[in-house]
Amino acid sequence: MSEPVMRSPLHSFGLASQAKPIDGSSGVWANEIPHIGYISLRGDGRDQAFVSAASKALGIPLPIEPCTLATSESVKVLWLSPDEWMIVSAPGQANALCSRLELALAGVRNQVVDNSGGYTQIFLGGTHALDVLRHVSVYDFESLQPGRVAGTTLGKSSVYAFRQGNGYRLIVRRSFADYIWRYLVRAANPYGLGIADVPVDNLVGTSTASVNVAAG
Amino acid sequence: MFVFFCPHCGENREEEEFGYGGEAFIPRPATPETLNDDAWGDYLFMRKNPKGWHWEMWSHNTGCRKFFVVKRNTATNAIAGSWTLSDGRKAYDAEGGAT
Amino acid sequence: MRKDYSSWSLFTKGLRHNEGWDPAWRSAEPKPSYDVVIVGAGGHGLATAYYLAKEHGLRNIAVIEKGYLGGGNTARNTTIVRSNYLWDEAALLYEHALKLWEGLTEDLNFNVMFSQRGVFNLGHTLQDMRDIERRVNANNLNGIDALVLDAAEVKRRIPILNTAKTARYPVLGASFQPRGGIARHDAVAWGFARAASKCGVDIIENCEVTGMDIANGRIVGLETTRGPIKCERVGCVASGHSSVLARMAGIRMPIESHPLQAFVSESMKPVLDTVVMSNAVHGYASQSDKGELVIGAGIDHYTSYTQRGSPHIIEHTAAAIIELFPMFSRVRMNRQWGGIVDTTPDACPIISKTKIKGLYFNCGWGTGGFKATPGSGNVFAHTIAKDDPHPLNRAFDLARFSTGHLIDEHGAAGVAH
Amino acid sequence: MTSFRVRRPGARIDFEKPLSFSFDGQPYSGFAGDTLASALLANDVRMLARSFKYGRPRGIVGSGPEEPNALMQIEAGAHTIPNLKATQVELYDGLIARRTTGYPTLEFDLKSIGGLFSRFMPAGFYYKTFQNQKLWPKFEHIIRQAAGYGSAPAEPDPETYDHSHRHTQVLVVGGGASGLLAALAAGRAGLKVVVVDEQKECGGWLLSSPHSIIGGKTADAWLKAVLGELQSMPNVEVLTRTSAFALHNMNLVLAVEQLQDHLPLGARSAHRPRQRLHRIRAENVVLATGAIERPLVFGNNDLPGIMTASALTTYLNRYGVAAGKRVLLHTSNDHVYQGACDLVRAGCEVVLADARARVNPAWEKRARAAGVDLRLGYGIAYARGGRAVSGAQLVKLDAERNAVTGKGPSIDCDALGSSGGLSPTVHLYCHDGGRPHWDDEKLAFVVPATGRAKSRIYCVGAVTGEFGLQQALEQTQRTIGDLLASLGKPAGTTSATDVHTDEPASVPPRRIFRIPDGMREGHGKKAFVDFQNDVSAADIHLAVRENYRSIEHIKRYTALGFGTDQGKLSNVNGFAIAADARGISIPEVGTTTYRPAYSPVTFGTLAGLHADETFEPRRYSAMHACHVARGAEFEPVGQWLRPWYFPLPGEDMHAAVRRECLAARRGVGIMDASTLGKIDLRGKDVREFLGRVYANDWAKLAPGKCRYGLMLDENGMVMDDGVTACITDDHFVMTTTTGGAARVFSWLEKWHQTEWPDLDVYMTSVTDHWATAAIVGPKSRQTLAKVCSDIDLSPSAFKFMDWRDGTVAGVPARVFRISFSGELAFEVNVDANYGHHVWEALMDAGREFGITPYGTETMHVLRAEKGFIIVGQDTDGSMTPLDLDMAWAVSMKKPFSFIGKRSFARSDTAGPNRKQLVGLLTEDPEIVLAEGAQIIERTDIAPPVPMLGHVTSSYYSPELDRSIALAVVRDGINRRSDEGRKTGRDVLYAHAGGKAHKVRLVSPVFIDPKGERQNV
Repeated sequence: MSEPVMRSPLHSFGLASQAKPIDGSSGVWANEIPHIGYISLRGDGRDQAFVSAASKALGIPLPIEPCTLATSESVKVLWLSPDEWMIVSAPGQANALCSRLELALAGVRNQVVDNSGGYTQIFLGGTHALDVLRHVSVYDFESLQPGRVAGTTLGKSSVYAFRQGNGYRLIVRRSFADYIWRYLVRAANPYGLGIADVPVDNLVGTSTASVNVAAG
Repeated sequence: MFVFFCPHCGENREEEEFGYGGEAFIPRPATPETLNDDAWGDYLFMRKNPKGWHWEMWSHNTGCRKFFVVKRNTATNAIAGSWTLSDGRKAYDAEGGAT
Repeated sequence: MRKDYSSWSLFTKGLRHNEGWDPAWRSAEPKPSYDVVIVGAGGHGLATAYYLAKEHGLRNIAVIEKGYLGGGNTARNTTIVRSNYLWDEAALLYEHALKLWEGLTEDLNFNVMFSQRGVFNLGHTLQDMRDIERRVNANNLNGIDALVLDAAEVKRRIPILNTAKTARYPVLGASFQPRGGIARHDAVAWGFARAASKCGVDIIENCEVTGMDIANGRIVGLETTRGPIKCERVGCVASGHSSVLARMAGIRMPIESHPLQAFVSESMKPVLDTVVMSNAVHGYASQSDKGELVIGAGIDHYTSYTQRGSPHIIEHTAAAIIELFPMFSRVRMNRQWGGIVDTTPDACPIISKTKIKGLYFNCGWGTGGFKATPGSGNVFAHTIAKDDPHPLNRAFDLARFSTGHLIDEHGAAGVAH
Repeated sequence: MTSFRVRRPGARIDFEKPLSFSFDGQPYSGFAGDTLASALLANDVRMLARSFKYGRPRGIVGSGPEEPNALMQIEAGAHTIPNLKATQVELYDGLIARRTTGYPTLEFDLKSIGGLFSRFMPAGFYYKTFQNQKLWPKFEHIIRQAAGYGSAPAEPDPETYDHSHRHTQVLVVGGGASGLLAALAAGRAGLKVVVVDEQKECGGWLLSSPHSIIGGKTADAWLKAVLGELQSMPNVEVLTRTSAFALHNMNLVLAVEQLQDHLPLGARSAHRPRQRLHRIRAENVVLATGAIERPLVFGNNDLPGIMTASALTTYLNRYGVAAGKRVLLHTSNDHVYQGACDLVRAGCEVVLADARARVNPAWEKRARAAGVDLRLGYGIAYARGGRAVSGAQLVKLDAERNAVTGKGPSIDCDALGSSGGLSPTVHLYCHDGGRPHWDDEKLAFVVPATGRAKSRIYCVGAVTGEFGLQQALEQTQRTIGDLLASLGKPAGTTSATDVHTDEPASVPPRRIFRIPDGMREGHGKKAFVDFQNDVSAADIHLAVRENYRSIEHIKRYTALGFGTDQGKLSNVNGFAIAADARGISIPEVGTTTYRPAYSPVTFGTLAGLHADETFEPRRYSAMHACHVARGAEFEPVGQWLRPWYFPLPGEDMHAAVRRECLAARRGVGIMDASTLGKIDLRGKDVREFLGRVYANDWAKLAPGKCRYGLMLDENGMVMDDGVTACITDDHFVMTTTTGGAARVFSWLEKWHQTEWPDLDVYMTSVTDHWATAAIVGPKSRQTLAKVCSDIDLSPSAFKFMDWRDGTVAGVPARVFRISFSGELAFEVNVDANYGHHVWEALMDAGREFGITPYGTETMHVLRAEKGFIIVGQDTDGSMTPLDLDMAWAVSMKKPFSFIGKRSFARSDTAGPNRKQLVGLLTEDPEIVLAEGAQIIERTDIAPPVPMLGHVTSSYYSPELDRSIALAVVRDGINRRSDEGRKTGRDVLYAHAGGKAHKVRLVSPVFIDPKGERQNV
């Protein structure tokens, strides 16, 4: 029996093999950042017991300010609603993190769900990234500040978006990823789309070390 | 094309992010079996549908996925405000529950 | 009725610089009292008055209208006429209307330009095709013309239709009703107004109902912006404003009023000689005699009385039309508008007596009222004249919302446009 | 030749860049900067259209979006565009244009024969004739052939479109003098500003009037300075070739930007969209939409060569084309005087007939000094000419009443321009429910100078009725000052001297629209109001006589203002003539409703990126590539694309499904079940919650167990179904139908949030997280055992309706022992990232057992053989669980009155003779009934034939080697009972496509009625 191999939602586009360092040759740069852990956390943001237990398990304060996100070495925590957060982590850590959260939250009203297979992430950068976002979403991305997250539309699907570095990160549902990628490609057509070597961040770094990944 | 203030996200957002949730404050009868067919039918199907101010629900579908209350004028498209469900109930009751 | 309108009269009056034409209808001042007052001078209301006078011999009738006659949904729809509904109750009612349509121009001596160019309801999924098969078989057993066509036959009859298998919603086939078609919407209101007026019906425009006088559970009169009017019976045919009227009588209605939008293209040479409807992609189109593509959009989900909807609905419909007809991408929208449609939980109308004696409602036609115009007026006139429903509208009473006897056209995937 | 080129200072024509183009197959030349209209005029092409109804010769009337006649078919083949107005088509080298009217030729139009009998074709004549319903299709065919302008392309669109969602503090619509001044002030105040202008460069009327002086600068210099400053501001963006065509609720303005149409076909970029829809949400909208000159209405006013006076001036000053050598101008106001002087300076002979006996002395002096032949107190009774105007007959007008007092001279001319005053472009202001008001001094429907402050819509310049340049700019300064003040910004960044002009103060225009000809309306020469729809003044009078008195009736009866020019030239004249005909004032007549689009906009632009493969989302499971590799045919189910069947080479669907079915019944099959909706529920009240939203009971479901549930709507009808597993006492996982997933999830959230927030329940969709492979058949256990060693798969340890956590193919998995086929089956759920791996591993594991992938068709057959319903196929929103003979899935004893329960007790729902689910067997086992066949009792009666129900599912069962079907039939359960069989009530007919087949009602469970196979 072959070793388990992960395949990301955009695997069939073969993006990894097309990737190159970002330069001035394209107005827009994008790529999938595959194989990241996603945990859905539910609980009452007004319940101090919940917030402190969750914060402790996560190692950073749970963001309770609407539409904000918190980042640490190992996780990003996105506020999605007054009782919902998305925790972005390395996939190898998602399981352990789930257990840690469940343990910490015992006795407090909560839900912890490993949703790692349900999402993928798209990097969008380049000088015309904002133009592309204007094409694909009704949200006022010009006003999106670092440290904030927007749950909004992307074409006829939805997205959680935030800024990171010089670009944007779009978290999209797995089954819509094909549609969303094609939609972004179409929107980026006027500016030229390059497949980017995404700057490796801590989450991706650990991910590739711990699991087998199908070649792009 | 509406812009709604989502009381949970604390931001103005475009209509495309939302879904219409219908007339607000139609509580489900506590003991349906004690109602006659007319009263049950009224709960199921009869709606105020006013021409004027309407208390209604919207759901922030692509955002926080929460239902909330909007007071909107169906004759002019004006919006008087939006509230969480519980705050909306208070505002509605403060008006005497009238539309 | 004397046939005032003919080629001969056009000739003789043309010789006299067209100065000899009479008013198409008489604008009346409200009298103090009427036997029957119809509220709402749209197609349905005017038809009701016409048939009350013509078939039931009533003479002291008024139709009152808050704006100009035929200015509501009669003037705002996409003019499709068909009768291929699923459920017996709906199919027989609409077929009654379709039969009246077929003689309407001659009956009214007014060309309503009823064009029986056929109506296609496209099927894009296997379930669509099951529903089409079910509906067509039901239609045939109800004596209504309908057939199931496969994709190749649909393509043969509508060559410009995109039937590629790779389409997002591939066309698997269609139902087709040859006797369906379109008509000139304004002409229907004017034709009925003229015919009713000739029968002595008072047509009173700019007269809005502001209250209802009800005594001992019986309607005795109306308050209007042009004074009180006494009457024995009142038929409300006010489409989107039905809830507003019902409220005046203390009646709750299972109705929500939604914006429904439509648009037309610029006038073009003939390119589409039939009517194409698709539920799956949410679009339907025909080409008017003037050459404009007439396109119906989806319904806005929220309630509104503004006659304006949200633009993303129109945008989606344009995309749907391009999906069906890729060559229309470069065609231009000339004008868009909205109406207020009165929707019911089962997508079927209410043609009913009420708990108030002498007060009747004809409403809830949702997106499908225009095609029923003559039939609706005909059975409503019967209901008012006899104080008892016509067999064809007996099932469309308000009681069904208590008994559970809904006639669920949209639940049954019937094309409720 | 009568038209000629003039090199006017300030003209926007590059005489160094000649361009060639063709019209109706004839080659012509023009210059860079031309529009198609200006180039055609320069080539002396006068008649370029025939009228809609009467086939009358028509030429160019306007110079912009108001043009009613010059509708062109541009280019050919896939790139062709119908109905572009020649006045808006920027000329490029190689442009191909064709007429859209005139059959068989422009010179000889068949409709013009009808035109000879036009007196018998008044407004609405078709309502009065063609009344034979049988003959109507023939008449209609002729009418249709005669109608219409250009032709739709015959091919799909080779170009693309997109949308851009913009959010700005200030949107300025219109880049004329007022709009630019407004943008400058807002930009200097630091606000985020977007300016849109429909033309290729900003300037508006200033482009036609380059000698105007603003603040001591020429218009040209002023424009350069202002635009330069705007361009230097990072907070200001100016979009040209961008036409705002709609204003929606809460200041959403839609504008379409032309990105390619002005380029030769060969120069267009495949990377650029052809057009872009800007959806601009603006905190403040500044409407600087200007005004459009309307013509005067007189006899034969539609002859080619007759234009608006402003169009004549625009062609001269902006495009360097004098439309004639001998020009007759006719006016009721001051606006034409500068143009008259300009025409004389360009070398034209100019006669100016002013309907006013006393005119503005300043202008009179200037005009006479320039050499204009001024005739005061005259009107044009009618124009003369055939294919083009050759002259006009003047009449002396009464100084007060609009009546003829005597004959005037006959003037020869080769071009005629008229001005009936300016009509503000109020469209956008009115799209959102606003109404303009009549200004009886300015003779115009204007918008309030204060705009609609509550909505933060501000109006500046000519749209408010400030027609003088200086007054317009002063009003703009005031209004923008108010806007800035309301935002707490300082106002005074531009001063009064900045906007000083050299224009004489204007005097009031004369209130005249229809020039009297001394005859009763309808007796003289046709005087057109709406050129595009051939609506004459007499038509409006006729409509009023026939009691079409409301302006909406007049519009609809005559078609006034219904054209692609949206009545920009005709509406106000129409309203005024209607007022005269009715003997009431213009404000009493009112206006028709202004609706989007201000200018026509392509469907492609509206659709934007929602075209082709991105028309709508298409969802794929994590195993999709596995199915593609195995040659699956696919079926769209909701948004998903699911494998339908897996044909081997040479197989049709029937053969493939037969093979797949038998594999699942006798060996092992495998199906992708990933698309089912999956919801993770957590909390101590989940059991209670499930009990409320499902018809059946959940109180006793133990951890490790699963249960099937029916979900009802409050009307008592089945809306969804699925299996829910109890993970722990406070943790459950629910599955839903594929198509119902999103609806169910938001349905549950709505109940929880609005009715039962006190219940301790959290729900999260995990549909996308889990990839699911169902392995089905007697050999499924052996197959699974090969890749799963940590779950005891033995029948005693892992029972039917159990679930277990374990490892499958090296991946953590949750395995359900549930079955939608009646066979021994396991559903393996894994993190979707491993879906592909696990599917392939299972295929490898099952190879020795002949594992066979199957799709939705085989799934349907297998479940129908067992009588399992599919919600949406065997139900239609009118079926209760009892109708489905599924009372076992309803618990009437639960303390909480679950959703839908009360509705069962209603008189009709509880009544007899409801349609109920049954099985059907045809007499002939080879006949597979049509799904959708209607069930009838008798075949010997004429319609309407009573129908008892219909066939919901129908297949050929390979296992039984005969056809089977499911149906819903009135009183079906009684009919198929022993009692029913005895009385023969179980025998009915299934009718489809005109044929009826005898059928027998049976149990819907065709195979293994005791359910033994799934329990092995």
